Amino acid sequence: MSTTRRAATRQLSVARVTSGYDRADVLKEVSIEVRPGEVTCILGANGAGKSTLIRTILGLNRVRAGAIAFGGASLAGMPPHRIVALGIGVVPEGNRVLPRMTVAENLQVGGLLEAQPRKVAERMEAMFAIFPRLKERRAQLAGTLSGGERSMLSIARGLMTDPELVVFDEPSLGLSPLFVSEVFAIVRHLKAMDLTILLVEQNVRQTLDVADHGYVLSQGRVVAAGETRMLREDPELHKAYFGVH
Amino acid sequence: MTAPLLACSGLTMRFGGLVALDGLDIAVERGTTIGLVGPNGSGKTTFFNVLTGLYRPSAGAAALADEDIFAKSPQAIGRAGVARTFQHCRLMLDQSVFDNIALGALRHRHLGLAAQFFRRRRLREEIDALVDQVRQLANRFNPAIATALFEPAGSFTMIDRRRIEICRALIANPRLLLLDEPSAGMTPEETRRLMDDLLEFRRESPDLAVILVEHEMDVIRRVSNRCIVLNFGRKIFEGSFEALIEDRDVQTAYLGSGH
Amino acid sequence: MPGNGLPKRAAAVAIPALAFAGLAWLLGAEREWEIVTILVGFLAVLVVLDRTQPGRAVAAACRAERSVANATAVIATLVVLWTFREEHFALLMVATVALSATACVGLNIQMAFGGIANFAAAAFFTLGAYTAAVLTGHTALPHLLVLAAGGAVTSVLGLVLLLPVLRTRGHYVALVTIAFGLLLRNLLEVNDTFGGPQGMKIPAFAPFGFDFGTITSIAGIEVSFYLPYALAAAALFGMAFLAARCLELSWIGIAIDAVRTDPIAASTFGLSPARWKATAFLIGNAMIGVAGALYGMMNGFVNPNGAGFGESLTLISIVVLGGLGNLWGTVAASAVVLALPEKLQPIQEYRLLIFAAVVIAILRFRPGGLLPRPLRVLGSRDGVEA
Amino acid sequence: EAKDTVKIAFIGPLTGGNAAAGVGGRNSSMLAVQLRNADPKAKFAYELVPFDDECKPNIGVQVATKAAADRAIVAGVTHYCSAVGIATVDTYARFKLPVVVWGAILPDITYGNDYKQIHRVNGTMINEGKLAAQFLTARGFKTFAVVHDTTDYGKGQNKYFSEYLKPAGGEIVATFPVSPDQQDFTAELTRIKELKPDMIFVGGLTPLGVRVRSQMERLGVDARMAGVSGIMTAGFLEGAGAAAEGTISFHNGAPLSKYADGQAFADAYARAGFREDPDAYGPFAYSAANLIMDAVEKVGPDRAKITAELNATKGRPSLIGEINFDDHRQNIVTANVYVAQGGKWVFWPDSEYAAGKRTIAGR
Amino acid sequence: MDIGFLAQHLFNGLMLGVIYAMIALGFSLFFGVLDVIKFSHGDVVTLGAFAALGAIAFVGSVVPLPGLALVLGLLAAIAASMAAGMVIGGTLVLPLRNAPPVNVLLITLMAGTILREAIRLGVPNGGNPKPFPALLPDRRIEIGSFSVGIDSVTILLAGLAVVVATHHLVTRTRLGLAIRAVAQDPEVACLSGIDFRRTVLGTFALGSALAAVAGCMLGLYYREINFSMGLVLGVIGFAAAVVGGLGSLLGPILGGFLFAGVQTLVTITVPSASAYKDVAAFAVVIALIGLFPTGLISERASERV
Ligand SMILES: Nc1ncnc2c1ncn2[C@@H]1O[C@H](COP(=O)(O)OP(=O)(O)OP(=O)(O)O)[C@@H](O)[C@H]1O
Ligand SMILES: Nc1ncnc2c1ncn2[C@@H]1O[C@H](COP(=O)(O)OP(=O)(O)OP(=O)(O)O)[C@@H](O)[C@H]1O
Ligand SMILES: [Mg+2]
Ligand SMILES: [Mg+2]
Repeated sequence: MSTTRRAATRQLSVARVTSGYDRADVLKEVSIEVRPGEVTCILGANGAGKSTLIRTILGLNRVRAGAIAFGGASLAGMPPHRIVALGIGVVPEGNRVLPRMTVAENLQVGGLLEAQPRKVAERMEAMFAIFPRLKERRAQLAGTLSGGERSMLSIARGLMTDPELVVFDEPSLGLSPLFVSEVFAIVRHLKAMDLTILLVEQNVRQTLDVADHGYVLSQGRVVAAGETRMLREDPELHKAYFGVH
Repeated sequence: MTAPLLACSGLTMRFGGLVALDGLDIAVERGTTIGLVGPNGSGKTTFFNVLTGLYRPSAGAAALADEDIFAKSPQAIGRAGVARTFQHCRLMLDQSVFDNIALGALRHRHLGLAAQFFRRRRLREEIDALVDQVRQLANRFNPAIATALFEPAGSFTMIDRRRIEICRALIANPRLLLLDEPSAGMTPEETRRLMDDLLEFRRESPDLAVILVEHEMDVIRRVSNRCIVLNFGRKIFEGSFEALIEDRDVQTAYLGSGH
Repeated sequence: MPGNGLPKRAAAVAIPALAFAGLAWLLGAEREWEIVTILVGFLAVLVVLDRTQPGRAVAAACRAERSVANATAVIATLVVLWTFREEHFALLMVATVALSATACVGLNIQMAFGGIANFAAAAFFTLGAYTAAVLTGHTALPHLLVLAAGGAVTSVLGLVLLLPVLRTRGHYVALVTIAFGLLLRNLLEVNDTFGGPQGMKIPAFAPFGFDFGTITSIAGIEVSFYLPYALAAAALFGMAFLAARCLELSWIGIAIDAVRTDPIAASTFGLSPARWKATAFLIGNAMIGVAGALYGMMNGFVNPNGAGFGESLTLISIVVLGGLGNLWGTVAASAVVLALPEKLQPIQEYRLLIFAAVVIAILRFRPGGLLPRPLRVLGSRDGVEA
Repeated sequence: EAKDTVKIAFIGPLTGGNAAAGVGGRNSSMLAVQLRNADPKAKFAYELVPFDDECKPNIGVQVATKAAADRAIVAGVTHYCSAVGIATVDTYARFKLPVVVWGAILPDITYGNDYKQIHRVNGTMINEGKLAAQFLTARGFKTFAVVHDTTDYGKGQNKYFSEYLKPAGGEIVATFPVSPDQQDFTAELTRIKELKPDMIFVGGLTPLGVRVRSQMERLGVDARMAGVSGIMTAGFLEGAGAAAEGTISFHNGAPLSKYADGQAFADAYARAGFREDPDAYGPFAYSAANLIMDAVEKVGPDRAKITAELNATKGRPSLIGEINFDDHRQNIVTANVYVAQGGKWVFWPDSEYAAGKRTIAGR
Repeated sequence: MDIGFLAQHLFNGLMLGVIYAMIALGFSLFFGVLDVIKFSHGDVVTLGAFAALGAIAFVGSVVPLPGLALVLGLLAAIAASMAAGMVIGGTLVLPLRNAPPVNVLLITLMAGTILREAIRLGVPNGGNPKPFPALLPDRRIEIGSFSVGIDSVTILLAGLAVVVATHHLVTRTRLGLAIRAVAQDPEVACLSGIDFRRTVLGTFALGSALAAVAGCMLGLYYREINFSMGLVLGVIGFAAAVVGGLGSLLGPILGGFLFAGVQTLVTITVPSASAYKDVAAFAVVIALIGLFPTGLISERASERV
C-alpha cells in the first residue's frame, strides 16, 4: 500500500451520544475519543452496542442526543456518504459484499470516490498484494465467495476509499487463525502509516496488543476506558468477556 | 452396525475451473464429533452443501447409513436425518423464533392437508408439546430466547440468531449434525457456554454424529474426538487434536506461526 | 391495560362492532361529507390503535380474544344484512365485497403465504364463472357441486402455470401470471366457443331447489332477492376465512411460510418447496374459482372483460391495501376499493384520480397496508404472556 | 309553486378510453333536462343522475342495479358500449325500469330479448353495415381488407358488413381482427399493402380508426378507408389530422344541420358552456332524455306507465327526426353516408366528393 | 412473398422492437437500482409525448421552424418526464423501500393512473387521440415494393443510438457501477461514498428521460398519441424486460425485439389470426420463463449458502 496518503491529523470525538433503533435507545450518553494516529478499540459483550456506536458515527443511525465531530466537522445529521468522503473508511459488520458483482467490481465500488482511474487501479493492485486470494478470485461473483474470502473482500473494499480513519467492525469474523493474524498485521501496518484506527473486535488478546487506547461498552454505556495497558486488568473487561468468576 | 454412519469417497466438487473439493474420503462413526478445520476457502462449507444436497458433486459418492445420499433431493436428505446450521445465518427474520425452530421439527410431523383441517384438537396438542420442547431447548442456550419465543427472529442479535439456528438443527433430532462455525463472533465466555451446551446435548444423544467447522481452536480441542484438516479441497490431516497442533503442514497452511 | 379478561373481551367486541357500524354507514351513505367523515374516522381509529399506548393495548386485546372478535363480526354481519334486507343495491355491494374478499383470501394464501405474485387472479375468478356457465347450461349438476367444480376447474387450469411458477420467483412469476391473464382474456374474446366477447349467460344460483333469482320474501318478510346472495357470499367468505386460518395456524402454515422466505433452509429441513408452493397456489386458485362461480351466478352473465389485467390489479390492490396476509384487512380493503369508486360517483370524471390518490396515501403512510399481518402465535396462551 | 322532482338516470362511460363519447352523451341529456326545467309549462322538475359504467359490464350491472333500485329514478338514458348494454338488459327487466339506449348499437340489445323495458333511439350496426356494403360497391370499390376490433362492436360490424357485401358484389381479401387497444398496425398494413385492396374497412372505435388511418399514411398504403359510426367523431378528425381527408363513414344519424332543430341544439349546447363536444351520439342522448320526459309529462312519474307510454312511441318528432319503435322497441332509422372533408364530417350528398370536385383517392 | 415486403416487415419489426426495447430498458433500470418494478413507466412515456406535443404546438404558434420545434419538444418531454419520474421516485418509491415489492408496484401503478387521468382531464378534449405533427423530412425511399420514409429511418437510428448509449452508460461508467452497487446493498454503497438518494433519483431521471424519448419517437412514428397508450406499452415493456432477464441490460433489449418479432410474425403468417398475436406472444413468454426461469440472459447464480 503506497499511495499518496497524508498522515492523520483529525480526531474523532463522540460526546454523550444517545441513539438506537426505532423503539428503544441502545446507546446511552456514550463518549469516546479516537486520537489521530492511534489505534482505539471498543470491547464489550454481544449486544453491548458496539456496532450501534459505529453505525451512529457513520450516520446510519440517527444521533438522538449528543455530538460527534471529526476534526472540525460535526458529523451528526450528515449522510453516510459524506462522512465517508471526509476520509473515514469502513469495514462494516458481517463481512458484507455486493453479491452480484465480481470481486474486482466490488473493489471498484470502493474506489468510486476517486476520480482518477489510474489511482483506483493502483489501490486495487495494493489490495491484491495483501490478499492474493482475492486476486485469484477477481472475476468470481462476490456472492459465491467463502465466508473468509468475503471478509477479506470487505476489508479491502473499506481500504479502497483511501481513508485517514479506518473503522473496523469485527474484521476477523470467520477468518482462519492465519488470516486473523494477517488482519492484525494489517492494522499494525496502517498504524505505522500514521492512520487512525477504530477497531471493534472479539479477539481480545490480540486487540489489546495492537491498540493504544480502549473502551469497554456494556449495555450501551461506557463502563471502562483508558490505555490498553491499564484496561487489560480492568474487572469490567473481565466481566464482559470472561463472565464473573 | 459396524459401518460408519457417513462414508464419503472420492468426493469432488468443481466450480468452473475451481476445484473446491478434491477427492475427499471421510468417514464419520455414530457418536463421534469430527472437528473440521482448514484455511478460508478450503471447501468446508462446500462439503456441507454437498452433503445436504444443495450442490451436486462433480464426482464421488457418499452414503448415510448405507444409503446413497446423492440419489436424494435435499429435502429427502433432511428427512433422512441430516441437520445443519449455516455459516451465513439463514433464519426467517420476520417470523417468530418458534416458527423458525419448529421448522426443524416438521420432518417428524404428519403434514396431510386433511389432518390439519379436521383434527384440530390433536394438532393443538402436538403444538403445545412442541412449544414446551422448544422452550426448554432455547432456555438452555439463552433464557432470553425462551421468554420471547413469539417475537420475530430479526429482533435478536447475531449471536442469538446463531443460537436459534442451532436449536432448529437440534430439534430435528438428527443422526448427523453439521455445525458451520457456531462460535464465530462470540466472546470467550459465550463460546465456553456454547461448548458446555453442545457437550451436554451430545451426552443426551450418544448416537449422534457431529461435524463441526470452527476456526476457534479451543472449541475444536474441547468438543471433537477427531480432527480433519482441509486445504484446497484436499484432506491434509486426520487425527487427534494434539497431533494436529504439532503437524507441520497444518501449521504452515492454517495455524500460522502464532501456535 | 389490566390483565383480567373482561375489559379485553369488551374491547374485542367493541372494535369489530365499531368497524362494522362504520362499514354499514358507508354502505348507506350518499352525501359526500358522510363519506369523507367515515374515511377520516377509519384512519383516525387506525392511527389511535397503532400509535398510542392504550390503542395498542386494545388492538392486542382483539388479537388475544380472537374468537370473541370473530363472533362479534359474524353477528355484526347478520345485523347489517338484516338492516339492509330490502336495499337491492346495498346488498349487491355487500355480496360483491364478500365475494371479492373470498377471492382475496385465496389470493392471500398464494401471495402472502406462498409468495407467488398472482397477477391473473381475475382471470381465474372469471374461469370459475365460465365453469358455472358451462355446467349450468349443459348439465343438470346440482348448483352446490357447480360451485365446487368452479374451484376444481380453476385449480386444474392453474396447473398450466405451475411449472414456470415453481421454477422461478419474484418478478418472473409476476410476468408469467400477467401473461396468462392477458392470454386468457384475449383467447376468450377472440374465440367464439365460449360466447366470444359477449360471454355467456348464467342461471341464478339454486341450491337444493331454492332459486335465488325468485326469492322475494323470507318467512313472510319482504326482502331483496340479493339478500340470499349476500348471505351465501358471507357464508362463503366465512368458510374461506376459517380454512385459511386453519391453514395458517398449523404445521402447513409454518411450512408454507418457510418455503416462501427461505426455500434453501426449508429444503434442508425436509420440506419440498415445490410441493408447498403448489399447495398454496392450488388452494388459493380453488377459493378464487368458487368465489367467481357464485359471482357469475349472481350477476347472471360472464364475459372476457372480467378477466382483464385491470380487474386482477383490483384484486391485488385489495390484498396489498388490506395488508399482505391479514384476512380481516381483506374485508376492509374490499370495502374501500369496491365501494369508494362507487361512492365517488357524484364527482365522476375525477373519481379515478381521487381513488388513486387515496390508495397512494394509504400505502405511503401505512406501507404495510391497513392491517399488517400479525405474527403467528401458536400454542396455549400462557406461554405468550410470559 | 314548487314542482315535484323526477329523477332520470344517465349511464355511460365517463372515464377510460371511451369517455369522450360518454361525456358528450351526458352533456347532451343534461342539456335536455336543463331546457325542460327552464320551460314553465313543464309539470315536473327533472334531475339527471349520471352514472359511470366505465365501459365495463360488471360495473355496468352494478350501477344499473343502483339506478334501478332507487325508487326515485323513473327511467334511464343508458349505455354507449354494446358490451355493457347487453349485460344490463336483464337488470332493467327485473327491476322494471324503463330505459332508452342512446348509443350502443349491438342488435341483440333490442332484438335478442323481448323485455318491454328496453328501448333504443339509435339504430343498430345492421343498418350501418348494410349501407356500407351497398354504397361502397356502388361506387366501384370491389375488394376490401377489413380491420376490426375483437369486441362485440367490431365483430358485429365485420359480420354485417361482410354479410351484405357478398350479394352486393364485393369481395374481402383479408380480415384482421385486432385487440381494441393495439397500438401498432404496421404489420397488418404492410400485408394489406401487398394485397392491394381498393379499400380498408375499419370496424372499431375512434382510437383504432385514428391509428389505422395515421399508419396507412406512414406506410404509404395506397388504399382508401371507410369506417362506421364509431369513428365518426371530432376525435377522429383531430387525431388523424390531415390524413383524415376522404375517409368515409356510415352513421345511423343525420348531421345536425339536416335536423329541423339541429342548429338550435348546437346553439343551446354552446350556450350551456360544456367543455366537451356532444360527439356523434349526443343528439341521441338528447332525444332519449326528451322522449322520457315527454312520457313523464303525459302519464306521471310511474315506471309501469312510462314503460307503456314509451312502448307506444310512434311518429314522435325529436331532434334526430321522427322516432318510431318497432315490435322490439327499436327505433327505425336510416343510416347515412359521411365523408371527412376539410376537417369536418360532411353529409355525403352535400360533399364535394359527391359533386365530383374531389375524389376519394388513397394518396 | 416478395423480398421487398419481407424487408418492409423486417423494418416494421425492428422499429417496434426498438420502441419496446427502450421502454423495457427503463423498467430494467429501475429494477437495477432498487429492485422494484415501477409500473407508472408507461404513463411517463405518455406524459413525455404530450409534453412534446404541447411544446411543439407552442413553438409552432410562434415561429415556423420544424427543427427548432422538434428540439424544444424533445427537451420539454425530457424535462417533464424526468420531473415526474423523480417525484415518483422520491416521494413514493424511496419511502417504500422496505415494504414488499408488490406494494411498490401498486403505488406506482396508482401514480400512473394519476398521470393518465391528469392528462385526460388536463388536456383539452384529452380523451381523444391527438395528431402528432410530422416534423422530420417527409421523403421516402422506394426500392420495389419496399417503401420507407426517411423519417422512419431517422427514428429507428436514433432509437438504436439511445439504446446503445444507455447500455454503455450503465455498464461502462462510474454511474453505472454506483447504480448497481446501490441495488445490491444500499448500506455498503453509502459506506463506499455513494450518495444513495442522488443515485436513485438520478436513475429515475435517466429512466424517465428514456421514456420521454420513446414517447417522442412514438409520436413521430405513429403521428398520433393518446392518453392511454402508455398502459399497453407499459405491460409489453415490462414483459420484454422480464423475459429478457432483469439481471443484465442486454436482456430487455433482446426481450423487446423478441416480443416485436413474435407479434409481427404471427400477423404476417396468418392474417386472420392476427387477433391471436398477443395470445401467441404471451404464450411464448410463459413458455420461455418455464425454460429459462430467470430470463433469456439468465442471472448468474450469485447466492450461495
Ligand atoms: N436492527 C435492529 N433493530 C432493533 N434493535 C437492534 C437492531 N440491531 C441491534 N439491535 C439491538 O441493539 C443492541 C446492541 O446491538 P449491537 O449490534 O450494537 O451490539 P454489538 O455490541 O455490536 O454486538 P455484537 O458483538 O453481537 O456485534 C442489541 O440489544 C440489539 O438487540
Ligand atoms: N457457488 C460457487 N461458485 C463458485 N465458487 C464457489 C462456489 N461456492 C464455493 N466456491 C468457492 O469454493 C471455495 C471453497 O468455499 P467454501 O465456502 O467451501 O470454503 P470454506 O472452507 O467454508 O471457507 P471459510 O472458512 O472461509 O468459510 C472458495 O474458494 C469459494 O470461492
Ligand atoms: Mg456488532
Ligand atoms: Mg465456510
